[in-house]
Amino acid sequence: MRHVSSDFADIMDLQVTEHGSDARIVTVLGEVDALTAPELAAFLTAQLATARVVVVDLDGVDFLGSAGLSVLFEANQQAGRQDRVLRLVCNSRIANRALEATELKEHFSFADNVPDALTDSP
Amino acid sequence: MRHVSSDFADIMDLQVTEHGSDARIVTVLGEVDALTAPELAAFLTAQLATARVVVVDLDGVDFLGSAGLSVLFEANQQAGRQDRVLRLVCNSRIANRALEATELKEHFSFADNVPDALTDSP
Amino acid sequence: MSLELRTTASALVIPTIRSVAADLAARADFDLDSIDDLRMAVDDVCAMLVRIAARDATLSCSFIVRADRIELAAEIDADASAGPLPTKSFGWRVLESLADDVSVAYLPGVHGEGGRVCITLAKGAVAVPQT
Amino acid sequence: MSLELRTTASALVIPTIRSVAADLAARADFDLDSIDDLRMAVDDVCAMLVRIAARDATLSCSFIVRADRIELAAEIDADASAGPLPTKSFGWRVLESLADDVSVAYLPGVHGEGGRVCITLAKGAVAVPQT
Ligand SMILES: Nc1ncnc2c1ncn2[C@@H]1O[C@H](COP(=O)(O)OP(=O)(O)O)[C@@H](O)[C@H]1O
Ligand SMILES: Nc1ncnc2c1ncn2[C@@H]1O[C@H](COP(=O)(O)OP(=O)(O)O)[C@@H](O)[C@H]1O
Repeated sequence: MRHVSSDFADIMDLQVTEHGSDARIVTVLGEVDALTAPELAAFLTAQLATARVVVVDLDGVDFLGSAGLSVLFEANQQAGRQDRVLRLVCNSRIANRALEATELKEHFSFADNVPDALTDSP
Repeated sequence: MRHVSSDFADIMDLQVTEHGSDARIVTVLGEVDALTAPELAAFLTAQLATARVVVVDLDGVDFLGSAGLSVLFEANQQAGRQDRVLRLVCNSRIANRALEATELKEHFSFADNVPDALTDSP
Repeated sequence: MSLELRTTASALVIPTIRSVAADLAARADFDLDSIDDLRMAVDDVCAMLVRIAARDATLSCSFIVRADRIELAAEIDADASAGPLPTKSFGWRVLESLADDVSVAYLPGVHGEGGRVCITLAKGAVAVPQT
Repeated sequence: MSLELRTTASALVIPTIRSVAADLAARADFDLDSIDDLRMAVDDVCAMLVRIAARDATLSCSFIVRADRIELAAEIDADASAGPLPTKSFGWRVLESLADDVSVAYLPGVHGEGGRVCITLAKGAVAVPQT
């Protein structure tokens, strides 16, 4: 687990789990804002470079601001360009509202939970 | 249940349950501060006027400031003077810390839970 | 009810500012979606202003809590190298989708040549259903 | 890191101010007891100042977040009828048991005859075990 923090900062945790040779589950915990979004961007880019399916589990997200939405949006576009699958699991009310209120939801593919996200692979 | 609130305010809920003819359980929920403490004071005074044993359940308290501590302290003194029993149930970390940090804890009598508070009656 | 927050212009204080916004909205009985939207909008505004801040600038956020809405005016002294705010950016679009009546004003600079940049917005207490 | 809050002097804003204090302390990695103590101390300070406030006064709370402690200076223009703060009261004793280095200063009034009253306190990030 990597823990992004400083002496005075909000906190985001990123965890990655491998599932077979070509799938990764990225679990995002905490607050995704201008401070922590760059770390998420670098992390997702790295996973998309090595895995065919990347599941991003947002269930533990407490804040998702425009910096974080932008990172997810770009990762999704990168996945499309590189013939990868990016799938969101998003039962966090806050993350859901962020995607809905900004009308970004339609751009993403979703699964109800992580097992579904992995078995649904096309 | 009485719900103390205004258009822009913090919120305290007070509930009272009768237990036999001479015991009352007062459940305090939410924030007890300068805004809401007077309501708690009036409530406790009224219960102590009619019941011999008053159990104050603080488990649902989210904030307990000096105004609230003062009300509890005075109610406890009133109980002593009038030969009543005031007993606190206090498993809320925040309420516990308030009583401990101010060294007021030793002035009160406590029970682990409401049933104990009622059966322990001297 | 009015509340002004003046802070060091740093991304490190934004979490606290957005918490204040959410706290005000919750206590003013905003619905959950509107609280979230305001929190995100305030985050976005502060991040945009901190990014263009002059050295040692102070970020000022003035909230006014009205019966059915909260208004924010956020201001900063901009760095001389900062251009106008990117109102076609991803972040600005997000802001416009979250808040009502978003606007930006450029005022003559009090300190330095970057001028003073002010973003104002309003947010109603009840979320409009998404179409 | 510094943060100043300027608000309408009303008991209605105190919940928001104490939330800011707790938020700052939590993000500065204070332990849970110290966060609680600071929240209570700030509540107490604000309540005492609001009680003596002149009509239409502004309550100002300046927080400074240091590596291992948070300092607060809270100020208000007092009403002409207000006497000195009751430093022997229950509330003041509570304050002294919760915070370190509590002090009060009376400054010449800028507006009105009540003068300006300032309470300062500090709170360390780690709670001292109760004896
Ligand atoms: N509310 C929104 N906020 C930000 N981007 C959005 C929003 N809704 C949709 N988008 C998407 O953002 C993408 C980027 O838009 P584009 O016009 O290509 O670039 P830019 O936003 O940088 O001008 C578009 O594909 C658009 O669908
Ligand atoms: N930290 C504290 N804050 C407030 N009151 C306390 C504290 N610790 C103990 N007390 C109790 O407050 C009670 C009131 O004190 P007293 O000297 O009679 O009145 P006053 O506080 O109004 O001067 C005392 O019984 C004392 O034990």
